[in-house]
Amino acid sequence: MTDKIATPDLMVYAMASEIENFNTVLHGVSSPLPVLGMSVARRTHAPDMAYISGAEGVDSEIDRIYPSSFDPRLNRNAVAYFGLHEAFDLAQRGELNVMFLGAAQIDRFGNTNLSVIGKIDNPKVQLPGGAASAFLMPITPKVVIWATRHTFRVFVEAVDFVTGQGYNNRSEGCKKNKIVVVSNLGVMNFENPGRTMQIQSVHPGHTVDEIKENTGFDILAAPDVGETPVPDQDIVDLIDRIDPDGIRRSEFH
Amino acid sequence: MTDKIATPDLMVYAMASEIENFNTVLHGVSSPLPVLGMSVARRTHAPDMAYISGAEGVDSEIDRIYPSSFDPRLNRNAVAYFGLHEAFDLAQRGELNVMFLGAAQIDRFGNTNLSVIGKIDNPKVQLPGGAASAFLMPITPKVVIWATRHTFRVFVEAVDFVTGQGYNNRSEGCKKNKIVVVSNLGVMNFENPGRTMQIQSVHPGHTVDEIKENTGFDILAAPDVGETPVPDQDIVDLIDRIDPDGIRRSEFH
Amino acid sequence: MKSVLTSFEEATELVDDGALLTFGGATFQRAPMEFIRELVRQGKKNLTLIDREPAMDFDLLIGAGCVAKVRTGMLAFEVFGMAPNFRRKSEKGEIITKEGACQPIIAGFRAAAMGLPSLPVKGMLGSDLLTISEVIGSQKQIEDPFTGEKMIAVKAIEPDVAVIHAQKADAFGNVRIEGPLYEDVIKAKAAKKVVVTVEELISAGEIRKTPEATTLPHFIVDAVVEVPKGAYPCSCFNYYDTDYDHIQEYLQAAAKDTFEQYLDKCVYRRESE
Amino acid sequence: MKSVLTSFEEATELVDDGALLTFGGATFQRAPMEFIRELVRQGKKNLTLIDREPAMDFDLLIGAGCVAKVRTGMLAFEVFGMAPNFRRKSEKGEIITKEGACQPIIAGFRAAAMGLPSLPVKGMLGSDLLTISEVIGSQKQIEDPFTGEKMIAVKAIEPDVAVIHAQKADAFGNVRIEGPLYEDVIKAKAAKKVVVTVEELISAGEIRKTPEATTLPHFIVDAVVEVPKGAYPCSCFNYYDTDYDHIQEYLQAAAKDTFEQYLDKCVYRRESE
Repeated sequence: MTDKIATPDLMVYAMASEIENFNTVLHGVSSPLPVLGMSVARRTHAPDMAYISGAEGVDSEIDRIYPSSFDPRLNRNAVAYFGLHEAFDLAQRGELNVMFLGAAQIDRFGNTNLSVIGKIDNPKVQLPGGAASAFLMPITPKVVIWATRHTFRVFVEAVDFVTGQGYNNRSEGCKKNKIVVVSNLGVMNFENPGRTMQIQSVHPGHTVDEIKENTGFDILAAPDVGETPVPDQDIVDLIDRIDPDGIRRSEFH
Repeated sequence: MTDKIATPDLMVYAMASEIENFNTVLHGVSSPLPVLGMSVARRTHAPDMAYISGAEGVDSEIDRIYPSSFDPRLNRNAVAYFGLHEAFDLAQRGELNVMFLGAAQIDRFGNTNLSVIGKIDNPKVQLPGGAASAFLMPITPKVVIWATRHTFRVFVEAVDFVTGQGYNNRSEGCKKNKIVVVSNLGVMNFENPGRTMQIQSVHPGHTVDEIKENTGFDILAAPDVGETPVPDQDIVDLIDRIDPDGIRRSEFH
Repeated sequence: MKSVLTSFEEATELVDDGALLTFGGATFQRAPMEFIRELVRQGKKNLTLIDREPAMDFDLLIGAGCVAKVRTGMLAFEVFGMAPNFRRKSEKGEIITKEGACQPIIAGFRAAAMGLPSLPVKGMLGSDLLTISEVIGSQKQIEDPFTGEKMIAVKAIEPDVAVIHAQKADAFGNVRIEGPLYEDVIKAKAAKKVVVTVEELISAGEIRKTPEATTLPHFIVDAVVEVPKGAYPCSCFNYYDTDYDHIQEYLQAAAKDTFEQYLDKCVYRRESE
Repeated sequence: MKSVLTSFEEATELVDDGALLTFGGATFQRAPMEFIRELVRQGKKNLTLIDREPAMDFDLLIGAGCVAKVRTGMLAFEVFGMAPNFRRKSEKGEIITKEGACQPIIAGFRAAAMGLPSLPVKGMLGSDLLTISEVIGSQKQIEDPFTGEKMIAVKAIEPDVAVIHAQKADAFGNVRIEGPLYEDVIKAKAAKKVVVTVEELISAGEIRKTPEATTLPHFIVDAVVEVPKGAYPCSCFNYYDTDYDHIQEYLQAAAKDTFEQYLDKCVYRRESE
């Protein structure tokens, strides 16, 4: 293990690693980690990816992030504008390869909740809403869910409300897709016959047991579970340069 | 009657007269007479009309016409571009007030044929096709059909093929709409209970009887049938200025 | 073309109590904030608000008591967290919250813009959002008539008024939005009435120099109002950036129960005693 | 981004015999004529052509024997009259003509561009074109699931290749179409492969100066070929006007039964003996 890398940076790197070269990738609202992950991927192993910003710029130079992921300064030196409705059309055509989505709750099948804690018609906590989750989860070949608080309150036995579809019985679409979960403790996938969440890698300094203790359901470890790859210093420096104010840490408070 | 006005100019003026101020009006392909009619209307009684060109310009300065009605020079000093698919959306919203359409055959109910003489699967004459006719005729509040050859071969008992819908039994839409036919002999409407073609006005130098003789069905004369209004000399001059090459006369050969 | 140049007061008269409204921009970018503040000052009531990803624009109207119903894909303050008034009033049952998803909301606007009663979309199957949308009547499962594929028909969304803040327009309503467009062109085409507030009025002659820069032609715009800084504290690309400090001030006011003071200071502009 | 800069020969290899093609532009404006002449030179066969309102582009391919089927809203030579090869071969039964109407053709492209199997349109009811389209299977009467309104579902049209002539592009496939766009952006999104011929290659740096001027982003473009005068004798806005004299020469050749000589001179560029 190298010097200790901060969790947000580890997560950014893990998210970047999910992008392959030539992928077409979109980020949405309130997405500092995806913006950083996409920026890292484009400057390292995926130089030819198509980067579609929620701010509508294509392949912009992301020299700095802002508290809003729609800030038009994210479009600096873009080659084109591409509206969200156009990106959604692309998704319907099956040509959007990767999407990053959030989750307030997630269950063992990858169903996410961003809508409500309690009942939809009598909310205990009114959550912000799922944005593109319900639309994109069944039709996007790879969905990366990020969760900055890996606790049994977030990784739950059953979500209060299915906003985004995991491998549930009602969504045929998801069965073809790959879902990856990047949390502050590790990286999870569903690459097993039952399509239930399993630990793919554990972030340095954490353990499989710690993840199990902080997960509200019986989570498996993949047979080849390992340690999450750590970014080189130049990647950490790159992340720091793009996010000098530490906006990426805001979700971790 | 003033000095003899050439038939194309009379037709242009009659077509211009069908436009009211504040109307949103579109012309299509191969449409020198509509382009001239719209230009005359905008420079005379309908200064606030919205002029949407088949060449995509909005409220362009039409200082000259060309053999193609899509020539981008028709967009000079436009205030905006507006694509045909956008104009069609407008039509579907009921916000396109007037459209000009052609006809190779037209019957007493206003059905037009631009598809085929003979049978569709064994054409005697393969016509160019109806363009927007079948789409726009049932949904546009006012459709102006122009026909430069008022003969019994064009004004027929029954069209060989219904490209554009008149007041036929299968098109509910048309029953609400106004259809006006401007020919080289007169102006026809369908403002009677049976919604059959009747003569609204006769161009100077022509007669009701002449129109009847050249019509392949029993055409009525409106109770208030009169003479087609004649443009002032300044309007004729305007038409000449915009069409110095006499492109408007090409359909009359 | 005829002038649609309008005073602020006349423009807000286009918004009736109980109207269905949508706004241009997204989250903290180019929302028509000054028009929204004017709606608050005029005490509009029972508005229904709909948009894909709004933020302070919706929350301010909700906090000021102007709103009965909200339908969004997501309503939050980006990295700053929850929308405080939305959350509070929704949890108390003081507003009706109908959560949508971004694509069905966009598709609903697109259907209306295209003059269609509905538009099919993919996705959605397996989400409880589809279930509640079917109960509400805004979405229905259908089968494609050619392929039999399961699709979701989304009912057209035709706002009574779309309010859009843009950079430039002429007096006739030819509007230039610069930078990201979001769904503003679609919303303008979908709405019954379109009000555009602009940073800057320019002449029709100027507009005619670059017709390709015109994003809304005059015949779909009902009112143009000159409102410099009309998006503040949201950004207006090429004019000013988002004032994230002001947005945090708003959130602190809402958190500390001093939202009325925020309204006095920043909306009503009453002297504080 | 990776370079998609392609030679003329490689680009035409994307077009297989029997392919479904559509072209950019409309009638005599910005049709990709030089690419079409190259298809003729390469002796492509059994093509199916589809477009709303083509002209010489389609007629030339038909006249050269490259075409099996045609589907258009209208195919003529504007004020010059009928499309001579289209008319002749259609009347002789040498090509199959499936007439559409402009809106269903546009809607079919839009459906494919949106990733939908079909898209509803209004109009069409009462036209024999609807009847024959229902027989062919390209249109179907449906009822809107919410309002019950009678609509026409139009089946998606996904061309194998869309060929578009544009003013400018960079080597990566970021394309600038200047002036009228027709349905070129929609067609590019609808097609499986997109070939863009351009008057002028510009650098990505130049493209980045005005991203709002980019009409097609690189990830939907498969090949860019530099072809100055690539639309001739059609116009290319900001570069050259339509050569109406050449078009009349074409028509005279077809009328006088000297079309082979026209092909020799203007397409194959063989010396005449």
